[in-house]
Amino acid sequence: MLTYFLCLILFCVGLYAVLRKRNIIKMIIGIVICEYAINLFLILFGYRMNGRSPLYSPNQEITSMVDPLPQALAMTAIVISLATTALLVGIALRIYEKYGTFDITKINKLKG
Amino acid sequence: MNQNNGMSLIIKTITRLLIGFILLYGIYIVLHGHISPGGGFAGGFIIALSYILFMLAFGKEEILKRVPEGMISFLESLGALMFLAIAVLGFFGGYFFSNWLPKGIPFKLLSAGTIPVSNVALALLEVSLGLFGIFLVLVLLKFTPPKKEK
Amino acid sequence: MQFIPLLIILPLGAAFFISLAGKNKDTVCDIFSTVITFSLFALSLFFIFTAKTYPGTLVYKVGGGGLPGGIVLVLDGLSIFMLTIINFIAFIINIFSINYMNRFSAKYKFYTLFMLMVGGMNGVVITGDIFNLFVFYEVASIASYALVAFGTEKEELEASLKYTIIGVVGSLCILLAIAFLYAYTSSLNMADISLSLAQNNLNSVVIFISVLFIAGFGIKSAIVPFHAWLPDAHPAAPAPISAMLSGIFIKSLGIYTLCRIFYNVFGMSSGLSHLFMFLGALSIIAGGLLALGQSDIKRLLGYSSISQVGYIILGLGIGSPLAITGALFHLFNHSVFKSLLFLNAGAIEYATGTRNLEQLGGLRTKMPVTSASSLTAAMSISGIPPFAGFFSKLLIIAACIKSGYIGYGILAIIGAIFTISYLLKFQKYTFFGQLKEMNKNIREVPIFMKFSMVTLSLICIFGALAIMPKAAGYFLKPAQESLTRTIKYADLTTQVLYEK
Amino acid sequence: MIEINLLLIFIIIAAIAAIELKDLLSSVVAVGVAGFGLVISFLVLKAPDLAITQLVVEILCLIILIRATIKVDLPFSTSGRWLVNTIVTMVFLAVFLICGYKALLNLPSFGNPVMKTSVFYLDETLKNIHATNIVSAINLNFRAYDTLGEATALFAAAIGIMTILRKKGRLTKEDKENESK
Repeated sequence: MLTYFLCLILFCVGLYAVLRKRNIIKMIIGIVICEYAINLFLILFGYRMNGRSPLYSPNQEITSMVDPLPQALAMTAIVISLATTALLVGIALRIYEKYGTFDITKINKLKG
Repeated sequence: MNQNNGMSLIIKTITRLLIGFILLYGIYIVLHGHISPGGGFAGGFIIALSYILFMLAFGKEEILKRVPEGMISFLESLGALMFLAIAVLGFFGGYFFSNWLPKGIPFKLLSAGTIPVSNVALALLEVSLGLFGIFLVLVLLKFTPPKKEK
Repeated sequence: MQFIPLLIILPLGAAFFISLAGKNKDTVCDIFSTVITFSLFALSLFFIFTAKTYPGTLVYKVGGGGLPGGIVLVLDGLSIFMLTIINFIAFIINIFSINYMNRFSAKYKFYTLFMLMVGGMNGVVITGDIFNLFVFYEVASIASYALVAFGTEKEELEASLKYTIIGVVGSLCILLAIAFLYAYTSSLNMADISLSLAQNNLNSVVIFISVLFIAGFGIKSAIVPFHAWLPDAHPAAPAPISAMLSGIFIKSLGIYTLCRIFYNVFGMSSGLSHLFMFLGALSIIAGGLLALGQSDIKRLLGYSSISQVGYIILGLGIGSPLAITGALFHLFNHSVFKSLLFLNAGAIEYATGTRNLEQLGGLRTKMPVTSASSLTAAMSISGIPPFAGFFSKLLIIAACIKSGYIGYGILAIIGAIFTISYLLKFQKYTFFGQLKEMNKNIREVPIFMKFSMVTLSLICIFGALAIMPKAAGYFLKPAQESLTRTIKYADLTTQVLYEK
Repeated sequence: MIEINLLLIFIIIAAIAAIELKDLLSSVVAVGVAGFGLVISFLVLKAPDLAITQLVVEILCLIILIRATIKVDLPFSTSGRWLVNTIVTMVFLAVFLICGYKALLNLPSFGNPVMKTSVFYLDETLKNIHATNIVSAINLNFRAYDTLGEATALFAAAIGIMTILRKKGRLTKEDKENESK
């Protein structure tokens, strides 16, 4: 239970950065940390005590393996998060080029 | 090659020696995705990272000469189209995405039906995305940001 | 049955193909994407009739795997209803963009992203697997993040950044909820999850997951506390994309998913339905009030979208069959007339180069087609009797009163008054009054733009026929039934799956 | 499983450092530290596929982020209502944590997953698919449709970045004339 709770704290650390920081790169870092926490959650939910990794090897009895499905889901989630992060960095750099800053309090063409 | 671009001679020499091994390792990971840990995603990125090493050692001009932008987006579309084609060919097995190739013997390289082929398609996509990351970095940093007051 | 995967294969294949071979061949891209969107529309019409002759739910097993391990595609009444709307509006908008997108560079990239967005939305609507829903949700979202910044000007980039960050936080909420759901039920198929949730009592896990889902999908459907991205993202995007976002994007990714999860998977509880009604009423009033103060056409329409989505959420919250019919009918109407209004705004911008209400006026004589179609849409949205919008609002308000929520009914009526006033403002400042000096020599927009606007306004006029009992039997009734029979969804799906 | 708790604490410290450090380059490096901590925890939790993928993705992410921030120095602005906003955020996060904790209490305890669906994969993979890496088999055979969506998401991101990077978004009159010539 402690393990799950620590993972939830990690998620909150990332969420804090997204909600509170006023710098685009810091917000992206917050999002990345949130994604770490979620991937770790998936793997923790699938872990079986004293389990084996989900790989067969020749000439060996199959004993208790950890849950392979969350690992597959986390793989998908990692790649999708990479895609969103890359897109965000692209937008952020383009904004830096136009405005000369990463500070979102100074980027205020739009109101409301 | 221009000696003035990129890093020092030692790094360039080592890079030239290493890059082949990194590429080979990436290809190994891709092709053995259904037998050992790894697969198309990881292997594709490893191949792309070898190019990043190349860029860091030799500078931007060299890599832009070898891998132009058009080729990257061509590879990207080709990888995606190939994966979709594998999926559509599954109709031969009766269903979208069915695994219709012969399954082979377990623990051999040519086994598990369409999985190795899909791995290759995914690897193409990943390689191009990795290269694309380089492109992102290169093109954007050519812009000079406007001067700040402070 | 065998044709269900085509709904995904066609748009994705088109996207990959256009990006591979479409560079500098704008005309080929135009024709190709129009053909694709039209065949998607024809395919969804085909499914309407197939589902009628085929009792129950259409189920397709991807890869032939079946339930425990594989992914299944499920087409029930609601999915087919959403599919038809999505593909019809996408087809019309595609025709509109043939002329409109000539103002921008790299048209083939626009078509690629457009096709990816359509594919993503189709994927969300037809899937029966919750993680697969998330994946296609991300595909559509990523395409829309990029499309909002298509013009690459300062405002557009800023709007896109704001939208992307809020959207990614929403996606994180959804992914976390899916992880918890998997840990709790050890399944990803929605029908299966629904069955195993029905065996357990309501406890803190289910509440936590529900809150995460409401936050995540609420961000996409722009219900009031989560609406901050919409008034920026809609004006910044090119007009066809604004129409797309407002007309179908927020509905298929926001409202459809909310319906599916809370009606078919979790099952509505009374607390949830009160929350929905409260949020809906809040959106109606807040969106309407904020829309009154705007001077940018697209911003006004954006706030109006928030307000109209409030009606749909209110209707869904009440939960009686009458209210759900009203809400779904309003969803259909709203996607037609709001896309039409955004296309009108695009046409005005195309002709005059501005969207500011204070610089417009008297365009009625110069742009007769735009003016007439916009008047039709405005009358329909504000609920003038013979138009479709009247019936849907009437159904929702009547359902409010019938179920005993008089207060919400009054709020909905006040919202309708707001709607009339801001649309009157839009009509008066744009098409009536004195023609400004700078707009003396504008011309009506090109033929394809006219065609799509006229088609949509015809739907506005004759849309009311969809509620006639005979037509509703094909279109609205199956959708409404798939929501009201809560547990039926799971039963039907699993029944079909285990039969073969 | 004391080691996984220790690793998590290490990751949390790195994450806090990453969001609180004043220098952007240092904070990107701190994210890298957290990411490598994550790779090791994946290895400890018996997920080698994921560890490899995360490692490689991490490196690519770091390179992009470092190159993005290397020349940038930033003044950090603290607006007037800094204290109020921070307190509000903290209270929100505290409520979130408490609710999350209550929810976690009802989940199956750590180390004992339900594995209703996964038994199917464990049985089928070697028997019918003849693959030995189960995660690969799930990704590319049983749930290959997901992987199609994931590949499409990557493709969309790449096309999206290329779209955003265009030098000129709108065509002016002169551009159109040049084109028609």
